[in-house]
Amino acid sequence: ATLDDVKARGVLNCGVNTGLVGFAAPNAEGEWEGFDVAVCRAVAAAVLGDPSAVEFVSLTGKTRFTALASGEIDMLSRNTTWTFTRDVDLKFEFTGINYYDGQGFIVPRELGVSSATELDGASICIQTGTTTELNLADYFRKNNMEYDPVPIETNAEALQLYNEGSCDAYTTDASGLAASRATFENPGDHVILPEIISKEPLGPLVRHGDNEWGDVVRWTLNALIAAEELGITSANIDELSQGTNSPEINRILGTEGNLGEMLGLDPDWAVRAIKAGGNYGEIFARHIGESTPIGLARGLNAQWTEGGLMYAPPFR
Amino acid sequence: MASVTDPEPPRESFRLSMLLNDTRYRGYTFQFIALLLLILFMAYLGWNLVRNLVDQGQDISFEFMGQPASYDINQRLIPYDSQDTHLRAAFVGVLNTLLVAFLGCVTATVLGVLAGVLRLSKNWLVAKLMAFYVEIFRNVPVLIWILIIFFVMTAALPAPSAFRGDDPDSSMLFGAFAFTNRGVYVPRPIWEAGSAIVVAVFLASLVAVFAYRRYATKLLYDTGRLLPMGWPSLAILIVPTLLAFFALGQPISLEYPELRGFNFQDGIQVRGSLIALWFALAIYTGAFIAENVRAGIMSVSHGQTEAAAALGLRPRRIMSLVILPQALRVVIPPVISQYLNLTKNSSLAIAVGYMDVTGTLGGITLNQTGRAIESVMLLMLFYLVISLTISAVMNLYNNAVKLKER
Amino acid sequence: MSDTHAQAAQLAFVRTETIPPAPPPVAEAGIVKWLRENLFSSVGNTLLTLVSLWAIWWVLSATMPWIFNGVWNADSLRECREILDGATGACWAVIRERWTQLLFGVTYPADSYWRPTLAFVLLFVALAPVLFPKAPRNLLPFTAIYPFLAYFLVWGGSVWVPVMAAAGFVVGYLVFQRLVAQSFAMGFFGAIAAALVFWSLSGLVTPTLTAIAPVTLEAVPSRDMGGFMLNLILGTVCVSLSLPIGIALALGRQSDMPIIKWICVIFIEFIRGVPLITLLFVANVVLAYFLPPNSTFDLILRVIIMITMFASAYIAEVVRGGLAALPKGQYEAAAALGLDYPQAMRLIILPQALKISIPGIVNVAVGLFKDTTLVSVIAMFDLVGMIRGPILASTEWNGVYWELFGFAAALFFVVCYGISQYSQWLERQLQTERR
Amino acid sequence: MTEIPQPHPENLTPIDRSHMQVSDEEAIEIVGMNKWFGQFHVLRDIDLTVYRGERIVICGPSGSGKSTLIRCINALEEHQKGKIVVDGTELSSNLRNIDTIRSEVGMVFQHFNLFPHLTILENCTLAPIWVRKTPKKEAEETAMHFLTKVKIPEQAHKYPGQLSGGQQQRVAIARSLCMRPKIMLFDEPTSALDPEMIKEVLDTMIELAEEGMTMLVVTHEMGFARQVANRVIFMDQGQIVEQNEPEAFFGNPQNERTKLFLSQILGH
Amino acid sequence: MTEIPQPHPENLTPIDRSHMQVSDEEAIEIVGMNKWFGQFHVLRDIDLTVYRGERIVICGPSGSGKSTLIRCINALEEHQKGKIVVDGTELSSNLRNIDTIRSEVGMVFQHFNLFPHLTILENCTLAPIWVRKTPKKEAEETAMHFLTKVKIPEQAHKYPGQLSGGQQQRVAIARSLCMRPKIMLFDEPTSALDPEMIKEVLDTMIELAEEGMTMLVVTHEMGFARQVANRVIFMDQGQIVEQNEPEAFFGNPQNERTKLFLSQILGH
Ligand SMILES: Nc1ncnc2c1ncn2[C@@H]1O[C@H](COP(=O)(O)OP(=O)(O)OP(=O)(O)O)[C@@H](O)[C@H]1O
Ligand SMILES: Nc1ncnc2c1ncn2[C@@H]1O[C@H](COP(=O)(O)OP(=O)(O)OP(=O)(O)O)[C@@H](O)[C@H]1O
Ligand SMILES: [Mg+2]
Ligand SMILES: [Mg+2]
Repeated sequence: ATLDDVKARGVLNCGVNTGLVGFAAPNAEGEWEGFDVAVCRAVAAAVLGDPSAVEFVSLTGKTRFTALASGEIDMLSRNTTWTFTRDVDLKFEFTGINYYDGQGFIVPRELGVSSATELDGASICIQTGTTTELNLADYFRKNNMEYDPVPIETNAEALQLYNEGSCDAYTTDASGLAASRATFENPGDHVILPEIISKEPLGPLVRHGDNEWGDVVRWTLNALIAAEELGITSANIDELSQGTNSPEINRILGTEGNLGEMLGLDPDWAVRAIKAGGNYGEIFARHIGESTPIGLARGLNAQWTEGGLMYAPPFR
Repeated sequence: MASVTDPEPPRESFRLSMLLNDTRYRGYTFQFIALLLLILFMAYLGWNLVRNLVDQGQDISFEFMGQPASYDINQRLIPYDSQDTHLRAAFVGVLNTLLVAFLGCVTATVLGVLAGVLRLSKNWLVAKLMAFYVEIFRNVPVLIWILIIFFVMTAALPAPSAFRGDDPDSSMLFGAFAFTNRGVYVPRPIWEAGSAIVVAVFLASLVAVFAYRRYATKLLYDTGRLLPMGWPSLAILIVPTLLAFFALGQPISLEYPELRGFNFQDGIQVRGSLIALWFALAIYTGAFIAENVRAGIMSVSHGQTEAAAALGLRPRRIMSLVILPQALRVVIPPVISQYLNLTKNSSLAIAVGYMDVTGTLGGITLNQTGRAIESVMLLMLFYLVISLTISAVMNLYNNAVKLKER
Repeated sequence: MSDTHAQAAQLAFVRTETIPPAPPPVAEAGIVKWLRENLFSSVGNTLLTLVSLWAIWWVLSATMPWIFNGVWNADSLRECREILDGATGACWAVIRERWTQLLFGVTYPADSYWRPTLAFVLLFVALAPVLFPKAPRNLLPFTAIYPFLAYFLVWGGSVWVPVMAAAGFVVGYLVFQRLVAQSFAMGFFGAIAAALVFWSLSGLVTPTLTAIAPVTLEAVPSRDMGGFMLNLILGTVCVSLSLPIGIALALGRQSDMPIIKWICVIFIEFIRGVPLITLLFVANVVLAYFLPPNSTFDLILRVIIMITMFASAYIAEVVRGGLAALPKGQYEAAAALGLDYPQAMRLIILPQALKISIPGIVNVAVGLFKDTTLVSVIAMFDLVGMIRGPILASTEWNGVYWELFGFAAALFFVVCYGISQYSQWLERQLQTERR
Repeated sequence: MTEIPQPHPENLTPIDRSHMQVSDEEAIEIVGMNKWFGQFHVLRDIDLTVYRGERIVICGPSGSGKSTLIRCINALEEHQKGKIVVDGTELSSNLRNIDTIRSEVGMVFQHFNLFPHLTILENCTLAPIWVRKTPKKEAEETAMHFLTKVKIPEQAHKYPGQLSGGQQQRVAIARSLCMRPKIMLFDEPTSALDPEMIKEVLDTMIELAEEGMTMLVVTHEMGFARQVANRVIFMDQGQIVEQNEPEAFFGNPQNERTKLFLSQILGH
Repeated sequence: MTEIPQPHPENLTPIDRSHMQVSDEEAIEIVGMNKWFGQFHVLRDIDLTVYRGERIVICGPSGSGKSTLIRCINALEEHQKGKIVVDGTELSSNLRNIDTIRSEVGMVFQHFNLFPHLTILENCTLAPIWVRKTPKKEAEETAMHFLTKVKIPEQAHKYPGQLSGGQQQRVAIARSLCMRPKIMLFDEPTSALDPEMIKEVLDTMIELAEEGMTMLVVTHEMGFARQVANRVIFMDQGQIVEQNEPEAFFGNPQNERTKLFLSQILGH
């Protein structure tokens, strides 16, 4: 079983993007960081007790599924859209959603375009090997418009083309657009169009058929989300893990019940996961939130209590 | 000498111990062992494959090729839209591969021959310059060249928006060619009634040029009179076509590209990715071809030139009658394998988003369907067919021109 | 007849004193003559010269200010632009800042950079006796040790792993020496068996040895190799591994046993018929299906397998050329002296055939080394992958193309041009030797 | 044209025939041997018995199968019909027999075929060490002995490429001798040599003959044949057309083809 | 060693000297000619007059400048000092003069230099058609005539690679003759040939001599020299050291170097 393999190996092999600032990219010191990376670290902390016991495997759109299927990686946390065929036909198991995304467009302000419906005849840069290609084809087909797809391998190169005017618009997940705009010389010169042309629920995934391991990843993610809902933060977690009068917090933090044991982990698993990078909200804020250059609002990714879709199932 | 009716060499009866000791049967023993090992190895791989597929609940099937591809391809030589099948998408890619390979080979040949010949020039500067070109391009990976040329184009050429407005930053060359960082837009010919005749005349004059050249040679052979070749050929090629063109009221006109909406419309767009790939491959391969050409010319021994000179032939005739025919035999086989390399290198199209077969079948299709084994297998099959075809052609050529020996 | 004699007799002539050699008549000498002969010998030539001069000027005038006006101290492209303030100039700062990443990748531990560097320097020492006929012979043992040393330096871990690996080879060799007297096949397979047994046993003792004598360097997983170092590793490892395989394939292809011959031919032609990139796809997305379930070969290992297969097919063709170039008399003389096939191959044919093939092999190596950049397409961070991935994706350096690719091109040029110059030198050397 | 010019042996070193006795033991026996190259019948019904101590010269026009004949004797070519017995061992496709025969029979080629990557000494010790399993030291002593015999001990540490053709051919002879063969085959040993060097090689061969070595020599050096051979064989079209002792062979050839050949070869 | 062995011309086809008359018209006149390769003085003060109908054999040690001398005569090499007049035309760097001279002078090389991509017939007609502008039909007739003369008309449609060396050299002679030259130069025409083939080429050359062709032949075939030449020239170190008629030259060489050379060349 994967869980045993990981424990025996002492290192979690986690597949991530080859470089998408905010989500997964090595920094100048060569350490991986980002929103997707934090999920890997949380799982590593939960299972192995060490958030740095992760071997990051950078994967392209093409290689990610084979890497997972063949066992090269234990989990994939690489802004991968949860779709029917990936789940059913490719035999993977999505263990939750860590970011509700949707595909959008960015255009230079000077073009004077304010809606995606005005893009008839435009050249559109697109990172090849993702669902965005299919959504784009569907959207233009549905709206009876022409376009000129300019496929390109990496995000960085697509942005370069967009900046040089080789294409009129760039399309990718809205989160990516925001992240990219942050790197522009004059972010204000570019607008993200209001249309979101697809649903892109992104989440970590594991191989089909190994439910124990799937549960570990799923509930680690849920623990991060629930932690935010219940007010557990990296600042107060040490204090809370002494025991509180909220049964659910106690159950999560292992002072009550034996949830950890059920997962095949020790009682402290969630404490370590949350300590690794904070709760969901903290992770969001640190890597992609409004105070970062990426500057994403919570939007759909707010807790359900605040009108968003983040809704962790109960720990009981 | 020996009559064919001589008895066939007789055979000897077989004993088991001969399997190891007898020169005639040892071979069979080794081959049997080798075959056995190979079969075992293959079986091992196959068995792993089956187990892996079962473990992952997958199978091998090519059905996905019949399903809608649902992605768009920007350069299509045959009609295609996102509702067509993956098979058709793959085919669009195949044609794009062949297109860039063809363009690349032609350009590389021109560059290579030029550089190869000039490198042997007596002009020191030119020879050094060509040596510089050859060395620079041979010694840097082609992938880097593709990327450099691609980014040079996107960075150095203006975007179409620069052509907009009353006082644009850029303007079209002759009002007909637009060089943009999305590619080059050139006029498209429009064939009206009568254009077929012009084309026919042109083809006829092509034939006429060959006929004239044959006639000139024949005249030399018959009477010893040598007609000029160059100018008359050119005249025969151009003049009748021009006459027909104007006589029929200019039936072929050009549709100029024009900036409408986001892009230039009408005309033909030669995409930037195609140009980058095409030029990078051509310049890179051209450097290799230049070396082949140089080696070919140098392979003709000096004695041949001397013998021809001693017979009184002039340098130009020595070149065309003695050196070139011999050098070509040496040059053509390696040049053909350079063509093969170029075709294989065109699979790097993926680096600049040119939608060749590696980009469609081996790229988006593979990605969207997750059918890795099947896609990669088909992809390899395609390249294998291409290279086997090219080698077959090369063998035919080699056999055709092989110098007759004893 | 008589008149013939008479005339010839008239012409009879004997020279008694020799004429001493004289210096040639002084034609116009010096630079003027050289210029006239080499640059301006005819109208066409003069024209060509002028066009060339113009082309050179054009290229230099475009690039030189850019290169020499470059900015070396800045933290981002934006800063570069501010410093340049509209003037043309390169932003070399990116190279200065990402220098180590370009060379070693992002994840190689910074305090261990000296290890691959040392391994690289030692590579030359190890190669010298192979590549330069005049290099001191007593370096050869070092060449034999080098692979293990380099492994230890680059990958680190316990020194006992490479030591045991090397010891396995020594054991194999000793067994071979012992058994080869009886028959080559016996020696060969006996050696392999002995080495395998030794290795499996040593797997048990290595941890103990490490515990007793813990000579270790920080272990670096293959995945952390990157940058130009990755290109070099892939290039040298794959070429050296492909040599024996290529030789075996070449011998197989020359064999007169049809089945063996056809196995080799099909393998060689198949590999040569497909682009390397498809083989890399195989390494990347297909190979895992053909390995036992749950065996985790990491990507770099799979890539090494495929590139090695690729290189061995090409090397096989080169070696085949070398074998074919040997006169048949060498085979016959060996046979007539009573040497058997393995002896003849090992002692007579291969030493000569390989020597002839060295320039060809070097050319394959250069080609292969250039092709290692293709691994960037399957998301490995080699030099090109580093540039296209982390560096260009970073906020600071998004948009610095010329400098980075120019740097990569220069790096490759230096190495490849150096090697190809060497190979040409060697070819000349061999030519004079053959004479 | 019919009057046959005589070979001139006078330029060769005078020869001492005292050791050159022919015993009546058979060294080589060839019976009804036939060989084909594909459909081409190269050797037809060859019958030949060579006694120990014999010096046989084989001549004949180009393509007549001389080389093929002697190459069959040490199994460099396979024959398809008939029997070849060398020193009591019958040549079959059995590897063991082939090995035995090859270690009894030395061969010297037209183009020397020295191993250019080994020194002269290594050339000579290679086979003794690897085939005969002689210790290296001993092999080197033997090698020096034979190199001295062919008069080039001082070249032992040079490479073949540094020697003249004549010297190379003498090394080739020494190399063969190092295996201590009972029979020596020579395939046109002097025809690739410059005229100045032919003599030194022939002298070496003569010396060998004087010591009683059994020799089969394909050569066109008729002076040598006359002086050394005790039998001259003339081949044409794959057959032995005429054989006789040299006096008779040169003085009074019987066959028309022999006459024609002799007149051509002794010509210019 | 000082006694010089004699060349044996008897094996060559007996020769009819009736046509071989030397006129006193000058075919070639070389006066004070000098040539350098870079700093190396290859030819020193060469004075040589060749009369129409003369057959001159040039011999001398390797590197003595024989080839260079005859290559200067048809401007394959440029000389730097002195005068060469061929058939009344002085060799200068004037292209027209070079053309005139080359069409009067035929040359046969050591390595034949036939054009391997053309048939024998095409080899022979190439120059007549493109240089002399002879109609093809006529050129082919001439070619067949000369091919018949060198006794290989039946090979006309084969390629050079399919012929033996001797045949190739005869084709090379025929090819030169097709341009109907007045003077023929031969540069060691037989030294790349197997012994059996030398005779056929020499016979062809003898026939040519009998017809009165002016010939300059660099060769070491002393039998040929003796039989055909009316003058033998010995060169050494770029100088003409001795020249004489063959009887005298072989019978009584004057110069020490000539003697040494002759004893070596006529040796074994
Ligand atoms: N390997 C081979 N395959 C086919 N034919 C061959 C082979 N070797 C030789 N022959 C042919 O067999 C015939 C006899 O050849 P062989 O070499 O024995 O002649 P030879 O008498 O030694 O001639 P030479 O004096 O030229 O050496 C020739 O016609 C030759 O073409
Ligand atoms: N192209 C050249 N450049 C420089 N030196 C040359 C050239 N050709 C010949 N030589 C030198 O000139 C000298 C005379 O050469 P040449 O070929 O005329 O001699 P040869 O008498 O014909 O000798 P051989 O009998 O070997 O043909 C030799 O020392 C040779 O090395
Ligand atoms: Mg022979
Ligand atoms: Mg010469």
